[in-house]
Amino acid sequence: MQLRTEPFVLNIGPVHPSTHGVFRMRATLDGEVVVDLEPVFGYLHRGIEKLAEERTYGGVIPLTDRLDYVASITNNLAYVLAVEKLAGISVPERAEYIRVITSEMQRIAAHLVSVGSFLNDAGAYFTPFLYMYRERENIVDLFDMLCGQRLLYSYMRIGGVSQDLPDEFLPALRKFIPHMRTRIDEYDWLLKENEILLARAKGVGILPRETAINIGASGPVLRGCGVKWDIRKADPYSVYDRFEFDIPTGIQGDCYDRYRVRVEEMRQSLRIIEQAVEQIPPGEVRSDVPQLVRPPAGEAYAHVEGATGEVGFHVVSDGSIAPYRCHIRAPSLMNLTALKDMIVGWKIQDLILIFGSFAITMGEVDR
Amino acid sequence: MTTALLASEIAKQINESLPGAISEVTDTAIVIKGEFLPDVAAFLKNTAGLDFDYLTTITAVDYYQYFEVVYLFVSMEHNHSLTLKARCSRENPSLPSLVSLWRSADHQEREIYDLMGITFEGHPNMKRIVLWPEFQGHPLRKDYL
Amino acid sequence: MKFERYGIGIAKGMTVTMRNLLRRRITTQYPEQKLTVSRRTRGNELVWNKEKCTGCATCAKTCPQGVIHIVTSVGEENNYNVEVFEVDTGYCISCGLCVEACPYDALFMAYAFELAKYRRSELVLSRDDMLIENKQASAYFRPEVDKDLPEQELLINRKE
Amino acid sequence: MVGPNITVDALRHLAPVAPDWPGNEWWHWLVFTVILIVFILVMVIIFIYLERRIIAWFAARIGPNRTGPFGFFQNIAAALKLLLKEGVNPTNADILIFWLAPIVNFAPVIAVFAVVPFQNGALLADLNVGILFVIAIGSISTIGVFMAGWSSGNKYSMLGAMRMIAAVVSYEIPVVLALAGVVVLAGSLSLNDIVIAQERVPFIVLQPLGFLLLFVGGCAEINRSPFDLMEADSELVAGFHTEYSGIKWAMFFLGEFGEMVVMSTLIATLFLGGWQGPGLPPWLWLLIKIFIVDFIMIWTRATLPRVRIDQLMALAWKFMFPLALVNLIITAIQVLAWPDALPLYVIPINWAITVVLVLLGSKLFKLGWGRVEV
Repeated sequence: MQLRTEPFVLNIGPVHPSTHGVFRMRATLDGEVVVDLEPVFGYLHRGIEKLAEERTYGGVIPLTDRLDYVASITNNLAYVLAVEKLAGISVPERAEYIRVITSEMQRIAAHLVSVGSFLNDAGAYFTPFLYMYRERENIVDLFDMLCGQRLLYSYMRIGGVSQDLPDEFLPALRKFIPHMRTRIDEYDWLLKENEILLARAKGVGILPRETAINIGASGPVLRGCGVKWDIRKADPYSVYDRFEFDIPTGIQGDCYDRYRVRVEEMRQSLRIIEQAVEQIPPGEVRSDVPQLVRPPAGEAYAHVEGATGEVGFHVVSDGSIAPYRCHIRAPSLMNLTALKDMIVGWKIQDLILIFGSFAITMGEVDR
Repeated sequence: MTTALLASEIAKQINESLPGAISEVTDTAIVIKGEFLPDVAAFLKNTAGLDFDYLTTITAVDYYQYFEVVYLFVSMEHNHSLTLKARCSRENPSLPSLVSLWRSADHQEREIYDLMGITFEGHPNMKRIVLWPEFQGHPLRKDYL
Repeated sequence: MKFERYGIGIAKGMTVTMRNLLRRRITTQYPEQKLTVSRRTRGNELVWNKEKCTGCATCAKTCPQGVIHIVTSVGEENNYNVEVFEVDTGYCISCGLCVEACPYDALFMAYAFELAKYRRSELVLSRDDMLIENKQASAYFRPEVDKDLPEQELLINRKE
Repeated sequence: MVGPNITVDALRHLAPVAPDWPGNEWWHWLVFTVILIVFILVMVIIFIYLERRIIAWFAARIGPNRTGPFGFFQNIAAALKLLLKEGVNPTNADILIFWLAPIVNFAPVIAVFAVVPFQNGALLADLNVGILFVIAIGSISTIGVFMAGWSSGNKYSMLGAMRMIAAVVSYEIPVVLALAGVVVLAGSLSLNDIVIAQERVPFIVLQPLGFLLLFVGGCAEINRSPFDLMEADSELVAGFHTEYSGIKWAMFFLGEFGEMVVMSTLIATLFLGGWQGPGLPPWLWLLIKIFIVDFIMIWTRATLPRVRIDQLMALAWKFMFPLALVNLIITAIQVLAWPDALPLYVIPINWAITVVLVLLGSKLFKLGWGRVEV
């Protein structure tokens, strides 16, 4: 005998503990199985691209903080690089090193949040999440020392960084590197080989390599599929070509691979910071740039490897003090393109897990 | 280092296989006619030696007289990039969609449609993405106040 | 797919949580215990040095939010008198660009963080609210203030 | 027969041993009912406090520490707050069932304690089918959960309730089989007799596999992490009680932790020797054992991620059910082979069998492929 069943629509979000902000998914379920999914964006749209057209080049920097708010520094850096490229401004050596150090610190901080919330989505009741936040606190402390805020740093400036490192900064950072190393190892003990996590995450939400490239995925999502593509290596900006580091890649592009790639990237970031701290030269941190930058008419695209992927700024100038057009390439938005393909057929619990493994930030998706 | 390919050389190649597609060649970018966009894009994607498999970003710029849509292609295999531009008029803002070639165009074209009001023909789901469906106007246009 | 390694991973994880159970907790019980914040704290208020200010209004021009309202009149010695200087901290995003822009080092961020008010109207600071004589300025972009402020308490320096 | 006599055949005790508590007086029922209700409410409050505090410690936090000494009155404050809150009835709710569900969920939890002994003979009703009573009454809570999920008119609640039914129906079987091993060893269904039978050796030593199965299955039945699929804060946003508020929600909360008290007590009674123990008074021993089990439950909750619903089912049917069956058979054979008393060397044999069975079971255990083609 066949019982009559019918699919039903479940709205996941916009206010839901696991949607990492205000994302909404209209999932059509057949029992526990997701048969259709429609992502709905726009609950956090603030029109940053339009706002940027109304501000001076320097005044856009605080706006870029609010894109991916768990990784403000890399957004700052991408924007600043685009304007520098457009206006032909060079940056002092020391500032370049500071940029590298801060963006790698930021990457660790952002990955800690991603990994923590991924494991939280997997159901490990807040423990890994809070461990990760405890370590992130160290980095946030350092950022606080550096630029006086804990989340929205606005630290980069066109032609350098806002201020030099305080005297206590480098000793504290040197102390932090070995501490973080041991802690990453400890957290690998916590859940890396956990049988339940393996059963939940391995083979779940596979993003095939070709699809990943085709949808324009970037960052850990792309590298989790086994594509060795990292802007820091492929198109080195700042002084990344002076450091030795590896690009960790996954094997088959499942949730577990994305999680592992993030953890390995934290280790590599520590390597970069270690080298940069050794090499950092003394000197100026900001080149002589006028208060109101007037780049010549033209356009420039600059990209950096942010925590979620390739953060790019396409800045068009008409020669005035404000950008004519400032387009933001949001990696999270692009990564979500294949969300439906990856989730359909899995259960609702996998939906949460797969979505969590993207580690999106809604500020960046909706802008 | 991702090398930006010389626009003039690529333009030459495009001209050979698709004569009449190019309307203008600048130092950094190739401007093509809108109706040739899918052909040129397919050419760029499938030609050996170019192999642009990664569509990094799509931007639309409002230049008052016309809209310009900027495509930035990257080839992961050869690590080179190319900027392609297509223009459309303000009266009839529409361009062919590239979703069938690169799915990364999906959300970006929807976003451009939403904020700039350019319709992409052939897009499977041409709806507003960040604004709500009843919204009037397209905010990123320069004449939107 | 199967359960791999017969529960060894689970056992490992249990040891880690147990180790953390015995570890010292880093939580600061806020109203009773307070951490010393960074010297460069960007408090959501501005501190103003009346003597140094020339009334050039660069800060108002730089402010991305446009929250600085400044009205000047021409004084006797061909200088500007600052008649009105108001900051609506309710809209301030604490970016610090005004402080950096000030060509005469007359503007400072505040070294304060307990700035909650009961009404929005109280968030608008008039010029007398911001005088440097009454408020501690932060060392943000003003390294000369550094020595007046206590050293930041870092988590990394705490005992485990 | 070699080796000392380590288990006591419970039948021996049926007639003579004088209970420590006058179980036949008329006031016994009254007094014990009051004691039990107070005991459960106090235990639930202690359990909630411990849960919040210990899980906070595991997660590098401090936990509630403001209200009263060490934050102990936090739960009382929370309970008062819940009592004063408005009870919201959703528009789509089936009001009668919606109101009944918390009661149906909570009442059986108290009823179960009627058969738990705190001392020799110190129990409300020394039923000769004690374990059956526990299982039968304990399962009624599930109906309350399903009533809640169904009547709320909320899809999340419905999903949570469906998962709950599926989990409880599946896990009842390995749990009962694991309990059957104990029953076979003790030779009685009465909890009091089972405790008396553990006079020399608690059954965890004799029945490690049974303990493991009961612990895991118990966690799944009372939806503790890693099997808390019915609540799943990160997925179903509290599952079946999403729509509940105020005192009705508090009833669910009480029921949930009451079930935890029941399960801890059951494990402590059946496997850790109940009130048996040297030195301290018997009821204190029982409490200590309950808290040890509770601590382990909190510890697993703090560490482990959640399993998926099909994995939950697979674990019950493909892993625990065969193991429980084998365990029961082996126990039965042992009891038949040594009908008077088990020799000492049974203990290492049983441990070895456990290790081999668990390894073999894990080796053979395959999860279904997670993706369904649609």
